[in-house]
Amino acid sequence: MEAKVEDRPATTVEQPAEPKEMGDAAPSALGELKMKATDVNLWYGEKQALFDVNLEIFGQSVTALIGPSGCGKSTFLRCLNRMNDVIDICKVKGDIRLDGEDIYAPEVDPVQLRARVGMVFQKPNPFPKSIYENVAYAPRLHGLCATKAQMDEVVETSLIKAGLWEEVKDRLDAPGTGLSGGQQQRLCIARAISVNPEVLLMDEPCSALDPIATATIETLMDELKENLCIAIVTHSMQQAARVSQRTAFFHLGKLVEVNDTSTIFTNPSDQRTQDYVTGRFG
Amino acid sequence: MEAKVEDRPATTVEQPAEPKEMGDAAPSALGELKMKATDVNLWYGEKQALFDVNLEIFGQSVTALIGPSGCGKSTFLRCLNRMNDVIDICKVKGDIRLDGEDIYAPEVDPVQLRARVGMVFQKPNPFPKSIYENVAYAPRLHGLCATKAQMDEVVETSLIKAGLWEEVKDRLDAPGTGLSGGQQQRLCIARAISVNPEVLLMDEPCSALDPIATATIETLMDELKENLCIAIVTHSMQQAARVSQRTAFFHLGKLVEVNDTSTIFTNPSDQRTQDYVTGRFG
Amino acid sequence: RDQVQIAGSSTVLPYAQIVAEDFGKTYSKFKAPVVESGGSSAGLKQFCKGVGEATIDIANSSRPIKDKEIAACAEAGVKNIMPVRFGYDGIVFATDAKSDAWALEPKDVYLALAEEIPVDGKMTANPNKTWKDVNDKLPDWKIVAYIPGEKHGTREVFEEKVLAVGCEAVGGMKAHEEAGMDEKAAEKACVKVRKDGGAVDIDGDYTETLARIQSNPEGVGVFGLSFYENNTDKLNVATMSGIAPSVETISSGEYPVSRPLFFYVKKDHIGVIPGLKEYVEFFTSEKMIGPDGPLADYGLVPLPENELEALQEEIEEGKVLSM
Amino acid sequence: MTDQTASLASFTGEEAQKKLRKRHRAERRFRAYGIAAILFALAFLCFLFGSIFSQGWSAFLQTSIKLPVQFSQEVINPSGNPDAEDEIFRANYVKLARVALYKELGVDADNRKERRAANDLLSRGVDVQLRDMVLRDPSIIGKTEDVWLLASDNADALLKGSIDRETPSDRRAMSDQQVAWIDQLVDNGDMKKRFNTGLFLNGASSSPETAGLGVALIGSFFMMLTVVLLAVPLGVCAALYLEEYAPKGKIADTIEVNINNLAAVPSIVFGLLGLAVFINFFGLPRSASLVGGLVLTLMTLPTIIITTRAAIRAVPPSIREAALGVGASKMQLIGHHVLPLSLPGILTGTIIGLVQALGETAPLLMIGMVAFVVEYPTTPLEPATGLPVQIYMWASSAERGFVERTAGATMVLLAFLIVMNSLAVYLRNRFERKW
Amino acid sequence: MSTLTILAILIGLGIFAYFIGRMRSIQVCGGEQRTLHSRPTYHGYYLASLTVLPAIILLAAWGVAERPATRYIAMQELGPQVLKGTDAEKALAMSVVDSIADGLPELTPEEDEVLRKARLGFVTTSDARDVLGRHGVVLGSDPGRNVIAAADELASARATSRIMLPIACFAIAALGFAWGYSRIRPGLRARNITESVMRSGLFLASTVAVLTTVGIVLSVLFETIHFFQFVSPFDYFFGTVWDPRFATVGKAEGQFGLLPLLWGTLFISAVALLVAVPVGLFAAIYMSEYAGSKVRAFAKPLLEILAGIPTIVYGFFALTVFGPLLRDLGFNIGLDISASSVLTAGIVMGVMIIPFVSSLSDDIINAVPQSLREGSYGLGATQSETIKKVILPAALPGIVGAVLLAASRAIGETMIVVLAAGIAANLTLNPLEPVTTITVKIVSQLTGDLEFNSPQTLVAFALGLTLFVITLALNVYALYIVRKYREQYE
Ligand SMILES: Nc1ncnc2c1ncn2[C@@H]1O[C@H](COP(=O)(O)OP(=O)(O)OP(=O)(O)O)[C@@H](O)[C@H]1O
Ligand SMILES: Nc1ncnc2c1ncn2[C@@H]1O[C@H](COP(=O)(O)OP(=O)(O)OP(=O)(O)O)[C@@H](O)[C@H]1O
Ligand SMILES: [Mg+2]
Ligand SMILES: [Mg+2]
Ligand SMILES: O=P([O-])([O-])[O-]
Repeated sequence: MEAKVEDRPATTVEQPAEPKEMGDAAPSALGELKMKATDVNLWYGEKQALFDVNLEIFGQSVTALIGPSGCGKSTFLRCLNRMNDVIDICKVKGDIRLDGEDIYAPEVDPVQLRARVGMVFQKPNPFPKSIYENVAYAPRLHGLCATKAQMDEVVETSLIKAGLWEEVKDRLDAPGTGLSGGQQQRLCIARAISVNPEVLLMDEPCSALDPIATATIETLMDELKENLCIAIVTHSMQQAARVSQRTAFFHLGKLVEVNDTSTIFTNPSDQRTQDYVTGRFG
Repeated sequence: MEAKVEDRPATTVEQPAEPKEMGDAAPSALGELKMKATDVNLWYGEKQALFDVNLEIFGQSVTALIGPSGCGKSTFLRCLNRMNDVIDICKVKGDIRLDGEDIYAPEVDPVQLRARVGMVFQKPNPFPKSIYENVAYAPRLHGLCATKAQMDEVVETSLIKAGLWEEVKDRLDAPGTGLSGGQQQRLCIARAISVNPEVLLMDEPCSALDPIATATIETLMDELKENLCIAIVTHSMQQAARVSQRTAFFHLGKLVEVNDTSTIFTNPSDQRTQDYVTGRFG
Repeated sequence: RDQVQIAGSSTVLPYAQIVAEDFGKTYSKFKAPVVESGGSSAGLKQFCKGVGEATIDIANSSRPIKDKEIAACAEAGVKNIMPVRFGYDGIVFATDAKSDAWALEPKDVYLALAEEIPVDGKMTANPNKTWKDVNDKLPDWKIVAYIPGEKHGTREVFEEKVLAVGCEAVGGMKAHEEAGMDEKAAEKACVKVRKDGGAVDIDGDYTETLARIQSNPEGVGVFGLSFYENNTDKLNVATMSGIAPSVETISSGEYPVSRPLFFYVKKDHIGVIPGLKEYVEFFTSEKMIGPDGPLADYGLVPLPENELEALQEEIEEGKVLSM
Repeated sequence: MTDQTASLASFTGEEAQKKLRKRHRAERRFRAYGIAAILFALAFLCFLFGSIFSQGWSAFLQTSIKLPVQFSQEVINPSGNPDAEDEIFRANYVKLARVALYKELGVDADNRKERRAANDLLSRGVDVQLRDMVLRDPSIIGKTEDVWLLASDNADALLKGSIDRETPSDRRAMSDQQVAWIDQLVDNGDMKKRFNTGLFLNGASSSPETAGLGVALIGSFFMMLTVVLLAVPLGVCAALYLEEYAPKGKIADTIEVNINNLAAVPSIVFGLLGLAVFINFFGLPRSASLVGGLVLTLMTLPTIIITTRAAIRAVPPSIREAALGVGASKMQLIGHHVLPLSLPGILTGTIIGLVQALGETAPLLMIGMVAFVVEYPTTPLEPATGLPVQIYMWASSAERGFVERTAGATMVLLAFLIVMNSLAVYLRNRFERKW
Repeated sequence: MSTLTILAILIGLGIFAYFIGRMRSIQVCGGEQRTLHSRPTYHGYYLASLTVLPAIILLAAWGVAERPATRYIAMQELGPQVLKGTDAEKALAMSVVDSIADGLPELTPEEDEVLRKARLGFVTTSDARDVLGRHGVVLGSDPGRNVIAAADELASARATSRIMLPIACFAIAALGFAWGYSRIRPGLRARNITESVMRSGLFLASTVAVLTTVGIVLSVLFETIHFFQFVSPFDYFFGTVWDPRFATVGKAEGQFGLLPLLWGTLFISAVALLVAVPVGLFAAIYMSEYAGSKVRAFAKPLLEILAGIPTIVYGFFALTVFGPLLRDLGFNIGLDISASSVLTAGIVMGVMIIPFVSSLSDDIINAVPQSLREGSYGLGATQSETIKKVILPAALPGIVGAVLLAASRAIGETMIVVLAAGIAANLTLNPLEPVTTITVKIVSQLTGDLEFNSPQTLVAFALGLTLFVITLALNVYALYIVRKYREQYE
């Protein structure tokens, strides 16, 4: 396992001949390999949005996806829990594995998959229900709690983990939509982690939030990554630098480069990455 | 005029006894005093959103409004061109002057005022019309162009100023909604400057944009400020630092501190400002 | 099914209603029949759908059944049809109650409403604008007559007994024939009504005609006698060739414009559908359609005594239409 | 800088002020148009309601005559056998009423003409009224009791003023003598207008004073029940399928156009369809409210589908994504979020559809529901009519008494409508949730 | 056992199966619910649907087949002369058999004996008739012996069927239950199965609308073809005179020109829309942009009442109040307006369809994002300029839809036209004159005194089909327009 740490290459898709020989091993700094996308191509109708994307996501770490607008970050993220199935015209080719199991295999049930790979969206989207019900929704769906006491516990733990407990513990019956933006986003995170997903996908979770709320959520990610694997899309270089261990740079539907975050920001191997992270792009 | 440059105080509303004796003079580094708000209080129904805000905005400069979410930045900005009139429950008290003239005076026509004080919103909101029509909308409203040739010129100048001309000059008839996010935002800026407003208010104009688009718009602001006076709301300290000459920090509906941007970021006089700009807030 | 089902003419409907209601009152054993209104043609169409419980038993009609309909009926298995001609409907001309009583002749009506009238032996488009133009004794009203629309059988009677007669009287018939038409074509041309707003077709009921006269008090309307009798205070009836319409003058044949009313019974249903036979007998009893019965009260022109007896006999025998 | 001043001038100059004033005038005009539009529509509504009410309110009153009726044994049950039901059923009850009336008015029983004139004061329905009393309580036979008997429609009309006393008596439906009698009865307090319960309870009748909406109300109730039970679930299910499942494309477009088009099909064509399918093909009985309900179901289905689809479409995609993102299945998404959130819209559509169905006559014509039905239906398979049908039939009746009843029945229908509308608005507000 | 009872029992069984399914699934996973593919509730639904659905399908099929089958069996007893007869004769004979069979189960043993004897010829059949009469079976004539035999057969066949049906249903339910029960295991995709069952249910619901269209087309198509055997399509589609006359006048003597009717339909609808669209749209704009929420909550449902008033009420209103009013008005300004005219009908109909435009447009205008309004205000536009130049264009596709629905309603309207515009088919450009519409003629040709299988009546079906095709074209075009705008603006 350790042997391969050093030669984990900066995967540059522009050099397709280059062998990606990582196997299932992961670098020691990160957790073990959790998800692996191989040659993912994706079309919206006629229009191709992703081109041969190859990316690994490791446990106990945060992977950041960055890139200019419309480059396919969200699209790729949504492939990872098959949220793209919902879009009629969307067609995916390629191989995406979770713990070595192909998630696009016919026998895989996307509903079950999404319980394992949770998602938090750019705009906070709590259900128009009470705070308690928002968090209890998923455990109830999946029948995780037999008793009310268990459920109470799950709700409390999730809210504590999401750093919201203190603020809402006295008004669990208040509507979730009545919270402030940052609180709502944390509520959505609580909702997502209530079923103990193995992977958490976050699509620009902080873009609607002020710095304070952003900081809370970044801290939260730091804590969460101990137990699960996080992939986050962000527009903010700073945020990517602060929270992630690995960063992938997308451009025009292609994965240009993926590497340790520090490497990407200090010493990227592709000129486009360099230009982008230093703001000289375009 | 120059005499007062040095003693322009860091207006801290917590010290209400302090005399604000600036008159109409502006510091030499900035342009002349353009807008002046005195003791502005604002209520949404029962709830007070602004408390005794006193703020000057100077020409040929960018003033940044920063502060945590919900502190009243947008609200204050909207006072400056009476966009708050649109909200039924909103009640404003205090005195806001544009070139020394009270904009809340009964004889002032908000319609005319808004032509002089333009606004750009957080989410790009082009009209569902062609690019050309989007820009020509306001000049046509105010009857500024008698001939088609004049109109063409106004549209072209505005688009050039907004840095969009090169990208769209071949498809002025294409719908404005078909542009990318950054382009849409620049289109909205072009639309706003098409009637040569004296003040341009921008409410988080870049929060929906990627860094490249953000950079374009920041450059644009830099150029625009030569001819007009800009007030911008932003969540990003970096952006405030990059583009503005003066920065005002709001907290809980109060204006805590306003000063040169460099002073605010390096040597604020209020502890809360200090905490906020260094991210230690809350 | 324990109720007799009846469908058809809206003209016959009020009479059938009265009979049905009284039938229900008189026979404790049977429920009152259900009487649908939908027009003679619709009723006969239902009638000729076939026999059996799912089809209607009686079709009311304000005209005799046509041969083609009999054939269609037979094809669907409805072979034994008992025709019942139970009375006459008088057709009257009336104006708003506030006007003076009119004395009309068929030729006045023809000259007022026909599309073309003979002027000096030549057919020309109707030049008459007011009733006074037509006949000096009539008031100086703009010609607007509300006549039954073409879906109504009454229209046919109106054409045949008023327009055609009037046409003949003023020599229109002759003028047409001289213009080179054969007899049939001339007859057709005679009964054509003007289309410039002088003659307004009414497809609805007489209530509509009444409403129109009330909203245009210079209008002349064509009504059923029964309707007029119920609204004597709102309408002023015109005499035709000097005869005032009434139950007596019509049944004696003096008043010329009337038409027979019918209902048709499926003989095969008699005995199968409870109450059917009793209903038919009840309807044709002296008590109902006799001169003192409720139908005559309502405005039905009853059959002369001998005809009524013949009818009752026919029903007793179960006489059916010959195919 | 130069164009800045230019623009300043262009905003503050005399010319500009003039332009501005013009724009503000346009603004005021525009606003006035809006108010005028609403006022126009409301004025029309008031006008309409006013003309209906002024005609219809009197239908809720009905003139009756109080007479001491002697329930004589010889007339009702001459055989003396209390079990002779048929005899009691067929007894000449009219005679009882008439005898009482003659006595009250002092009519010469030998004068046939006078007798007939007096008879005309009583409704043709008094026999049923008296018979029902006897059947309900046979012990009444042999006694004399004060009974409020229905007056004839002409007497009623005279009291309500719709027969003009000034009309010359040869043209008036009531002779001078009859008028005098009526005045006498009214003066004695034996004749007055009482609340017309019969309007709500009686079945169809050929005479206005005994005609009522009973059968129509039951028929309308059965039909609305059928529509609610069938059209609402079917419409909502169809809308769900089309919005949530049906693959977008040519087929979906075809179905959409098809449903929109069904909304434009004249209602009588639905009647033709109902006749062909439900009566001729499935052999359901004619004139049955079940068939009426089925036809109205088909007719309202497009409305419900169209509005429900719009409501479903309005459920924000973020909620869908949220639910799917935590592993809800499609059905769970629908059951837990889509349906509850679109409920107000679905309710609106349902009510619009029901209201339309409630007021429809033409399709019922084809399936035999525009009919004269005396007996109450007890099941939806028995012959019945509906409220609009009754209005339609009364509107085309010759008797004067039906004119006010037509308007009265319309008032009943409007009351229904308003109740249903308020219910809809109430439910809409209750279920409306902000997100 | 009646069908309803069986149904009730089946539903009870379904509920039972639901709980068993749930229990079983928990049992098979040993309490470890995470190992289950689907939640226990889904196993419950799964087992319940396996138990109930096949049985209900059987019940339905039985219900459809029972009557023809038993009748067929019974009919064999009727003897050759009936069997050789026409269908109508058979049907008639069978209706007698039916009613006797209805009465048979209620007879006492002695009465049964009478009937048996009658059948064998020992007593007269009129005795049998008396016996049956006592039980409310009214017969027109004395039943024939073979009729009694057939009725006997029918009654016994029915009795058998009554016994067999519940047995068969419950057997199928039990089979389904057992099979489903045996298949419950952790890996069973009960949720997917349940969802596809429900999905099929939804699909079936959505076919109803399509079937309705098919039904409508079929129910008018044959009569239309029949009509065109009398009248040439050319005369119908391009004829300028509508004058169908009576069948007695001669076969196809009448003239069946569609154009005057089509023109009348379009003319009246156009006037109605001229009233409804501006009024409705301005009302919608006022309610959504200017009025407070209270005014809106009050005005909107009030306007909606306009759409629910029966059209005959509008019709009489137009005829007795509005038409004369308009005529008097016209008289005062020197215009000669007929009491019934395009104008009267159009205006009254326009009022009726105002709510279609106002309520739907109000919703749509409300849905235009606030950001567009602010964008416009921010540039110094007045409210009305914003509405005219930004909001209405943005809401256009939706408004087109609302107008279309209103137009549909106007085209399909009958009673108002009959009473307010009359029934004269004129080809006129003058809105002060009467015209009539297609729907009016459909109704009047169907309900008249005319011969029913003559072109005069059949033309109603042709008109219905024509109108159907016209509105279809209109809808397709509208969809195209809406799509076009959507592509541009979204
Ligand atoms: N539902 C869709 N249908 C069609 N095209 C789509 C759809 N969603 C995204 N696209 C297109 O796919 C491309 C990638 O979009 P994606 O949303 O993944 O970009 P992104 O990197 O997330 O951008 P942003 O930073 O703006 O969120 C874009 O060109 C976009 O227009
Ligand atoms: N239309 C409104 N009605 C009622 N309250 C409002 C309205 N708009 C804003 N508020 C309240 O006024 C306060 C100030 O809001 P404002 O939008 O000015 O905050 P902000 O500083 O712009 O925040 P953000 O950074 O999230 O945009 C908040 O508490 C908000 O809830
Ligand atoms: Mg994205
Ligand atoms: Mg803000
Ligand atoms: O309804 P009618 O057939 O008598 O006109």
